[in-house]
Amino acid sequence: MPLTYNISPEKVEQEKLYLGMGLSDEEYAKVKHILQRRPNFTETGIFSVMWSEHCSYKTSKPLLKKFPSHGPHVLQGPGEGAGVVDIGDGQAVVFKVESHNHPSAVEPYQGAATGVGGIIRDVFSMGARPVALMNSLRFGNLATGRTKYLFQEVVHGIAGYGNCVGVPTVGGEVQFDDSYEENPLVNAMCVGLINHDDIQKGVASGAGNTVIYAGAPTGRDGIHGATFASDDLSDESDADRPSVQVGDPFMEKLLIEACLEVSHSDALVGMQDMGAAGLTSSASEMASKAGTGITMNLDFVPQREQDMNAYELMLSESQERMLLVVKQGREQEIINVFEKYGLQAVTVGEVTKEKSFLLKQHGEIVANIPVDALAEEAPVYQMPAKEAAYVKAFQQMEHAVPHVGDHTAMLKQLLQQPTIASKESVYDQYDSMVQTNTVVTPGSDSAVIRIKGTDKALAITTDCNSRYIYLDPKIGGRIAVAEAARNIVSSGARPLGLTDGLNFGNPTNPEVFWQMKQSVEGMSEAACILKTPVVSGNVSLYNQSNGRSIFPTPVVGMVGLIESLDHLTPSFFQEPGDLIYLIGE
Amino acid sequence: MKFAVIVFPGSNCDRDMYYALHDVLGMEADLVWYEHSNLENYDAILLPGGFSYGDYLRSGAIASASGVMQQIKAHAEAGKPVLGVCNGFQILLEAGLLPGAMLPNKTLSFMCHYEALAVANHETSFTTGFDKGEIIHLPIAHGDGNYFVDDATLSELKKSNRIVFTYTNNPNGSAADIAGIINSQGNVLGMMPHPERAVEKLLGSDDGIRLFQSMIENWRVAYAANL
Amino acid sequence: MKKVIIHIMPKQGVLDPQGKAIQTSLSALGFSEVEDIQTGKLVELFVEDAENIDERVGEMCDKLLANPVMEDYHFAVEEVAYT
Amino acid sequence: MKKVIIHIMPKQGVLDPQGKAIQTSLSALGFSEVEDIQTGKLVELFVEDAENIDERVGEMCDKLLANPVMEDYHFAVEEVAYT
Ligand SMILES: Nc1ncnc2c1ncn2[C@@H]1O[C@H](COP(=O)(O)OP(=O)(O)O)[C@@H](O)[C@H]1O
Repeated sequence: MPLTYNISPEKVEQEKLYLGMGLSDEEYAKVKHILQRRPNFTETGIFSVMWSEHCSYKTSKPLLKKFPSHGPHVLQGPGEGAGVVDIGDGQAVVFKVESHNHPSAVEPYQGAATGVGGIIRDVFSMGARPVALMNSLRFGNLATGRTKYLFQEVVHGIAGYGNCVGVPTVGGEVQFDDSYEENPLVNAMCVGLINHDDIQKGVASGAGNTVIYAGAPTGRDGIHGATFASDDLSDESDADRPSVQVGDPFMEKLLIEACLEVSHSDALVGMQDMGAAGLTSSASEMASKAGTGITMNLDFVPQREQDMNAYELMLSESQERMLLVVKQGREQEIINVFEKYGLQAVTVGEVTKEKSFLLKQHGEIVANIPVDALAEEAPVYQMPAKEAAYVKAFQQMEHAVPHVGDHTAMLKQLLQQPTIASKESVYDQYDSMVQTNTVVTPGSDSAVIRIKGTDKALAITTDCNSRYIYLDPKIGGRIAVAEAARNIVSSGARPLGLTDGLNFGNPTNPEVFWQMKQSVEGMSEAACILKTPVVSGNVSLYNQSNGRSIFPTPVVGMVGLIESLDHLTPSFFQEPGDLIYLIGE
Repeated sequence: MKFAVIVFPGSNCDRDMYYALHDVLGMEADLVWYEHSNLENYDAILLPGGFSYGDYLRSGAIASASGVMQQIKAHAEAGKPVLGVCNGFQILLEAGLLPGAMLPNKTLSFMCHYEALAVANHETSFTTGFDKGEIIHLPIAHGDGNYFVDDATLSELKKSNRIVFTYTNNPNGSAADIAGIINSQGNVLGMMPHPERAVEKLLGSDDGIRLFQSMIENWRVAYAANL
Repeated sequence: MKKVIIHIMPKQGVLDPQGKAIQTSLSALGFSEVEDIQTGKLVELFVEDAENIDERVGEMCDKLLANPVMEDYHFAVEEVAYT
Repeated sequence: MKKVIIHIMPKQGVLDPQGKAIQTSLSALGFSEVEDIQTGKLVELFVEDAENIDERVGEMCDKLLANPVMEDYHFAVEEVAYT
């Protein structure tokens, strides 16, 4: 790692070092305008991660606005760690999907594992107990050695992490297509349960309150992960390798228990996990949401490696870390809870009335940025969209009617397609039963988990047939939502809401942006009609390699409520002699 | 009868065990954090499944070296029941309360599904509720469940009828299809399958209930005899 | 400061399924010259200087680091500079 | 016949949660002299004699045995009697 202290603000500007961090010339000029001076190296890094697609949604924001996100039972829409939907009796369900595509392409085991860890933290940082995990995976042609390796390691990584933390992995989907050859997709979804009274938000309110850092110490891992996730995958990603984050599910399990214990305390003001862009995004977002500022002394941040500079500390993506805001004077009771679980929790700063993001290290100010400049004032781009040329070509084709001679042989052949074949070898590796709520285990249309102490249950599914979306993104988007809703309904549940993982190629390509726009429109239409508001989601762009985009893959995760266990409907034939009906067109 | 469910850092079937005993069977039970615990007032100790200490080094190894094991050993020596399930079994092996060791599954992958088990010994205080040779269905969920033991100890286990459960379709490579064994005194049982996950038909099986009922029933009989 | 390098290997006669799997993969990759493989664990300790270091490390292995039912261990002690 | 002893360790800066957990446990057992721990993997290969053995083992490590993203390796070759 470079000794960034030696790099002056002038040098950052003259040598355009900001470009390498992901800021464009215009964005750099905007930063200079906001600060009324040149940003130093650390500040440039902070802006670059906060203004990356991953944190700011700068190209996708205009599209995401189209999603219906309100409804009578929506308690929390997009914007917090995860969405929250009322399920009656003072309880609510919390859920979100998250992608970890690029890290999984570089190091599939750890990439997938830390993806699971991250989405679990999003859910328990709301104060909810994680009760189920799902995942949606895409790989290239299973005949190649590289795909086999990625597939095996991703599944091992999901199992390694999810099994250890004791949250059942109850379902998901796996599909194979050449378009994912170099760029597999790893989307994970977590569902949590919470009482309305316990809902926590990631806010840093109350000037004078204390900022506490809890969990694993910070190392040099994953630095620039957020900008890396927003870049093309190329052979250069080999050079990013030492920055691979390693997950520690054991620590995560302790963090879950400690954070849930702390979330019942009235000393806690707000809590957020340190995900992409680590300490930078968690601290600045918590302040920005509360309309406050934050001052932190980086000397107090627990550190795993020696001589870490401010840039590294602020951009590190070390896993299993949480940021808490606690009422002034009540710090010790919170710290005690973490210490019971053998976890480190230390005061690193305080909430200020002045809305600035002020960082000190070794007695000096190392960054001083207006908080709102990082979150709310991030640039937003209206990208040009153009109908993809291939669509025209497809539309002009004749309908092809397949000729099937031997139906048995054809059926056998179909069942051998990796995308269609049984996924038992995958889900057998997941502990799908821990917590003893799993009524319908993987292998059905949707998974069902009962809610202890009630007669209710939740149905959960993830769906996305990306081939349909490729062929017609708008209709394909509708189909993805409708399929999810059908899977929910067929288990005896009423759909409550959905979360989405938008995985696309490079949005600066007008044809890709068109795919995004059309599929979001299609999904929105279906979500409106089916009254399944979008309460959370995630965007992963630049999924391409060797110049070729992946199939557009907006994964839909849906949750439904089964109001009585009597309504439970299994999805397999029950007894010989039962009649089979085909309903629909 | 009062049960202690020991919670190690990383245990994750502790609440399930508690739920089975307290909510389903209506027994008195406590979740007992491993540190600063006092186990004197408990009649039975349950070591739940999970990944104590992340299963780092070897499954169950670090937990087996923790201070609370002294109390558990004393409890076992006093003849009181100890049940270790999955990671709890691994801890009992590592602590030397049961013979043998666990290797990775022969598939080298974690596996989670129902297995059919034969009750090989229905005369222990944990299994009197089962019929002789009865086939029961319990879930397994483990990565290191491939039971290893040297030949001499294995024949000793066989001879003294200490193999309590066997797999009918050995999934993990365990020696002699072993799924659960008991100590020579007959009060410490270790098993890989999860009886606490099979206490309601809704979840697939309630065969596990009879294991806990056997423990309760036999404790009552012994208690009454000592009055 | 001493660095202790501990080798922990499965005992003779204990199955090493991972070793077998690796051998199969190596042979599929064309490394057929490999006749046998054993996999084990490596633990490196950085320990303060002390007289009885061998004895102490032996105790650590017996009490925690190795499982006598299935593993053998041996170790070497090296001098290292404090970093 | 040669025996090749391969040490595979996490790269500098890569988190080794296992090492930390073991250190905490050793210290609870009274072995507080241990300042740091790193855990890794040990692979022992028994290989037919050949000229280019170092090169071949290097290839095996790069292709399969070590994960170049996160691990470093080194190895030593010993002469052994065929058993
Ligand atoms: N990655 C995965 N993780 C867990 N379960 C999975 C995964 N992939 C597939 N499954 C399970 O396998 C079953 C079949 O999956 P899939 O072939 O995608 O079928 P479908 O078309 O019905 O969604 C589903 O019940 C699903 O939950």
